[in-house]
Amino acid sequence: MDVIIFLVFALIAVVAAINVVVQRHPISSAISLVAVMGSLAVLYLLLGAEFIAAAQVIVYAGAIMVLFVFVIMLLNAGGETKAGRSITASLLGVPVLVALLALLAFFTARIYPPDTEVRFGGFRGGTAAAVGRALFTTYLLPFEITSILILIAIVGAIVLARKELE
Amino acid sequence: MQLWLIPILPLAGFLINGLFGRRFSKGLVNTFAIGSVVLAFLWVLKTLWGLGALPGTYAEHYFTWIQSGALSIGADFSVDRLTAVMLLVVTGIGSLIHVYSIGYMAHEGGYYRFFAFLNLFMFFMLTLVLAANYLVVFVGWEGVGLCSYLLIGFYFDKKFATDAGNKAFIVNRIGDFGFSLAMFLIFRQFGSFDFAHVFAQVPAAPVGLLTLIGILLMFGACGKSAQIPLYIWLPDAMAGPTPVSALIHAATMVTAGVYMTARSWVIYTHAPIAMDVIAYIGIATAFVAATIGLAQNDIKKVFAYSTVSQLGYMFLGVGCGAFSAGIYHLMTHAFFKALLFLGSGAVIHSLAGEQDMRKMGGLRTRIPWTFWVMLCASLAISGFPLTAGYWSKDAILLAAAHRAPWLYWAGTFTAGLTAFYVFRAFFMTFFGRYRGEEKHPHESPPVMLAPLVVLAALSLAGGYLFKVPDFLRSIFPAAEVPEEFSLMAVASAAGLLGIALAYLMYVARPGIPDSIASGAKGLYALIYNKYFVDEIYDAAVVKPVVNGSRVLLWKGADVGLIDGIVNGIGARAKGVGGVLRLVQSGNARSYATWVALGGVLVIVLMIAGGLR
Amino acid sequence: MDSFIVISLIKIFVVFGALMTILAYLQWVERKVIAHIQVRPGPYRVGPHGLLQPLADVIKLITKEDLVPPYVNKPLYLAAPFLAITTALLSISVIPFGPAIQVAGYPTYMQLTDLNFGVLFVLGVSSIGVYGIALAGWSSNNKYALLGGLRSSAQMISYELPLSLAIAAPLLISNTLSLRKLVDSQYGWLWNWNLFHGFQYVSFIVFLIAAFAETNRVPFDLPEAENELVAGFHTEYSSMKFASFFMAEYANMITVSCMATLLFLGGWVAPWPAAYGSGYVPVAVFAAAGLVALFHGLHPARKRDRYSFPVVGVVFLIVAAVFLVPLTQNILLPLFWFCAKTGAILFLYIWVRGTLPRFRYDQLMGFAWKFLFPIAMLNLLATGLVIAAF
Amino acid sequence: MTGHIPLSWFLTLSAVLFSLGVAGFIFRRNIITMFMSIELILNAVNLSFITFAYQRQQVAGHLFAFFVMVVAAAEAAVGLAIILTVFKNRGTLNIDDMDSMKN
Repeated sequence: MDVIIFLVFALIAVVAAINVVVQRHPISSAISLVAVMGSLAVLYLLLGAEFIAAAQVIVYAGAIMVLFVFVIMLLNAGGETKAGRSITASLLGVPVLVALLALLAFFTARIYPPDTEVRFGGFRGGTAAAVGRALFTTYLLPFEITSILILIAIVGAIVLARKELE
Repeated sequence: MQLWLIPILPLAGFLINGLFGRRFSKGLVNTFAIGSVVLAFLWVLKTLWGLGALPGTYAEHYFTWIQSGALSIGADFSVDRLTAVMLLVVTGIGSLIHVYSIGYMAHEGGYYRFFAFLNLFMFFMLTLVLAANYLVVFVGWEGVGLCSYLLIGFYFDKKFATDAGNKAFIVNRIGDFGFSLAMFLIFRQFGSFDFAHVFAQVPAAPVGLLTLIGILLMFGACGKSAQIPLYIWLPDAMAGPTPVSALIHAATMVTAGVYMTARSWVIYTHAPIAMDVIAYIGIATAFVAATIGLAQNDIKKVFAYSTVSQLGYMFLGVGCGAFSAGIYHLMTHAFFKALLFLGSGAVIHSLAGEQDMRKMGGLRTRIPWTFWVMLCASLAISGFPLTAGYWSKDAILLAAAHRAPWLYWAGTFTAGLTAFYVFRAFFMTFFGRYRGEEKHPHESPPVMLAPLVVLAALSLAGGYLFKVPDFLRSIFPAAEVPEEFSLMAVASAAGLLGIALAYLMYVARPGIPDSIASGAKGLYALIYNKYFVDEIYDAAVVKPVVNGSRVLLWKGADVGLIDGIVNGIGARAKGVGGVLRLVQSGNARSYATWVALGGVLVIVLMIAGGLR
Repeated sequence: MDSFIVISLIKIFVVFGALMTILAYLQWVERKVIAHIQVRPGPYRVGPHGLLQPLADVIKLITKEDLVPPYVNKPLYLAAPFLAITTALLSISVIPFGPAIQVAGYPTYMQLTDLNFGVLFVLGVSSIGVYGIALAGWSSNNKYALLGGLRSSAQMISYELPLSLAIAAPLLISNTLSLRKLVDSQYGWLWNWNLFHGFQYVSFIVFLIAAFAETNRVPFDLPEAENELVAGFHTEYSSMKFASFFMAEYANMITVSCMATLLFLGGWVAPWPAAYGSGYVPVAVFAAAGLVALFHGLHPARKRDRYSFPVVGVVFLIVAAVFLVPLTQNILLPLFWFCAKTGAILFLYIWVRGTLPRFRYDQLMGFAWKFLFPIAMLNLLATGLVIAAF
Repeated sequence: MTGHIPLSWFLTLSAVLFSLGVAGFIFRRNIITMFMSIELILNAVNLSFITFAYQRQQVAGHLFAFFVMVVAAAEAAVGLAIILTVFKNRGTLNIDDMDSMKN
């Protein structure tokens, strides 16, 4: 059952991720990315990270990606134009990517032998209570700093996006 | 006892006024500036009250400031009787001058800036006085120098003021060089900067080294306390506002050198040659400055040279082993010299900024309060019997007589000169016919007069009320000499003679000075031009340094060598960059590809280096 | 395990069927209530009192031509209504309607699934719901639709913040994310409900206002402001696709009302303990209704009332009797209270729609960011402080 | 019925998604799509974090993922504002047209 769930959602994630890359119009990419995020949320649940799964859906899919969709709709700029001038990217891109994937896979295979296994319910430390407790004790300082970061981001976004005052 | 509170209060005043004073009303600035200093004064009183008779040294350690190998320097404060005298003088006179400044600075720009700097000065001065080791003294020492520079150049839109500030700062640096060398030697010999630690080991130290340390310390003191050969900055420092002249350049900062030498008395008592040097420098300065003072026409310049001269007296006392007499004179001098400056400030204030005595005269009836307080101060500085100056000056002259008769006679002669030039200034200002342009000289406001009256009372009675030598007897070695009435009488007589002569020349027979000046033209010109010392320094020191810097350092080393190296590096970098520029296509996707390639390389290196 | 699947399937069918019926009849109720507010009869022709009107509507919508306009982005155009209705119905799956019960010897919950982070699930699913509207607006390739979609996505993002913050306050009090435990913490008397917990009525009001905006209802129905934007994001939709949006809106209303009930009004809990006779309230209500109907049947105003009213009265009395049977009582009593509370909030929705005018768009956004959000924030802060203090 | 999944599958999935993200970033020219590729990369990394959290049975990995999300949110806000401004000034979203640093 776990394996089936994993395979189904991993497949969705990979297909959707490919779709993100190959779709010509950004809105299709955005929707595919939402699909990736949704399936990842399921995988998070499988790994016992229920709070993160919920946050993934609410924050990533529900807020960040909505923002993307919103901007895409607002600009309504249409599909991608073919005006590529990057010789480096076209020459080096594919080999580099293949190498990257191969190396990462090699790494994973070397470090994590197949006997380490995941089953649903194998980790129960990912509840909202556990995450919250860690967040407000051990990681209080980073947490507070991120609040400042967010504030800065808000101010920055407003300054960037507002109309110039004469 | 929370000694730290004493300097911190003015610092708080400085921070508040310095940061927010621009938006404050003058009343608010006054509240913080004066309130902080008065509170510091009260805290000093409370502390001293709490410490009682203060037989020894009371020390407080706050934190270790510098810890490096064998070197361990704490932020330490300590109080003994010497410090107590200095604390009372600094905070007491400081409070009075702050109050006076309300009236004096009322119509000046940069009001909050003035008070902020004044508070900062108080902080550093109190740090200097409270310090329990040489390095903390040095912090205060440099800090008061900085504040002196800032306040001399307070009217920064006037070139002579900024020049005077620079001069004071640079000349002080020369003295600080000596002080620094002395500190290096102290650390090398004693392995510590703490007073208690150093002084305990002094008897075992070689005399030659102690002499060197003593002379170098004295060199530092020469800079700060305006002694020959570094006295030239002090007269120029009168470019600052008059309260600054009174507080920093008469009552407190310039006496820091005296305080420091007195504080280091253990070193000096073991280095008699250094003592002699101090005494000779002191008497020479006292005499030379007094003679220059004879011919000055600017009222503040007269008192500036008078300050130099009086500081010379203090060093004479210290050099003769009468440390307590030096401190005694330091205190009384703080009373009457502050009063002289503040009084002259009141005169200047009443004449709308006129400083030339030739344009004064006859002010006795127009500004009577100022007249009376100035009379008190003039009598005190002249050593008129029973005034403050009489006691302290006689204490010094007695010590000098004990040391060497010629020192006594030179000192007495200088005392006569002092009385003469001070009363010359006094008579030129208050007697005779009014020669000025300002139509309506007016009396100063009460807020200025009140501190004057307090200081006048202190100038008259302060010497008798506060018998500093008795108070300090437990600290300094018994260099007591029996009071010889004849010597005291002669010294007082010299003062009275000087006053009489001044009366004769400037009130009774006003023609005499001109005839003397024309009779002894060369001598007069020499004195009037301050022995051409500034010009000599300019030719001997400043010009060679400037020219050397220009030709050798700028054209030679800087342009040729350093710029050559820098430009060479730049040219190489440009060459390499020209090749690398091809990578910088300005295309974000290319950059991304390079980043990805870098990531791949990192992973390859990790694998090549072996996992884990 | 097998019985679990069977029971779950049964529950799914029951809940889905009931939900669909309620959706259809909510429509009818709304039209009726608004009609009565405006002093007119409302649907009256199809069936008695228009009771068969929903069925007629469904038939109409199914049989209409399903247009796909040219120049639309076809995949997204087709996906949008699907997404909207799916997310709307998905939330229901974690909403509990009653306590643990025994059905034919099998213990189960009156709930499809009990997630211990049910509140987060509902929030997450509802935040996905924005895509349905946004994509519908964009893919229609129509400027009115696009503007409607833009407006609604901006509105929904904006109001999601005060909504979440308002939810957080009762969660703090109940100290759980599970909807079931949330209700468990509110058992007992009326004042144990989160609504009456100190100043939590502030959260409740903020929640209701934000919920109105989230569901695009009056006075926040800017996305479909017909006098400016034709029909908003679903301008280009017809037939069942239109019906999907329509159903999604009503399903969202029901979800939000259920959430309000669970979070603030104690869910299926009666206002006072059963020991004090709260179990006889539905009996009394239904019996009273039945007696009134019977009375009117005995004194008919019209001819047909002589037969119809007694029938209705008898039905009500039977229902009242069913509430007295211990076996069914366990199931029906919680359901009664849950439906009563949810129904009250739904009625509020309709009432507001019949009463209030529409906001202007800048007022709408300003209201969310400059008023509602700070209030919710302060309320959460105060709640946290109070809880930390006691 | 309950088969176990090798841990490395999750990590491999993460690697694949990561590489796809990099590919999107390198090969796409639309600045918004590139931005979304970054989000994809971040998601891949988050999956790794969660997987490691499972392996080590510690909640710390979840917190890293949480912080990544927070940073991603901030980044999206600022990034999209920049994109809006760029589009307003240049009228294009093509990254290859944005090379004013070259000259």
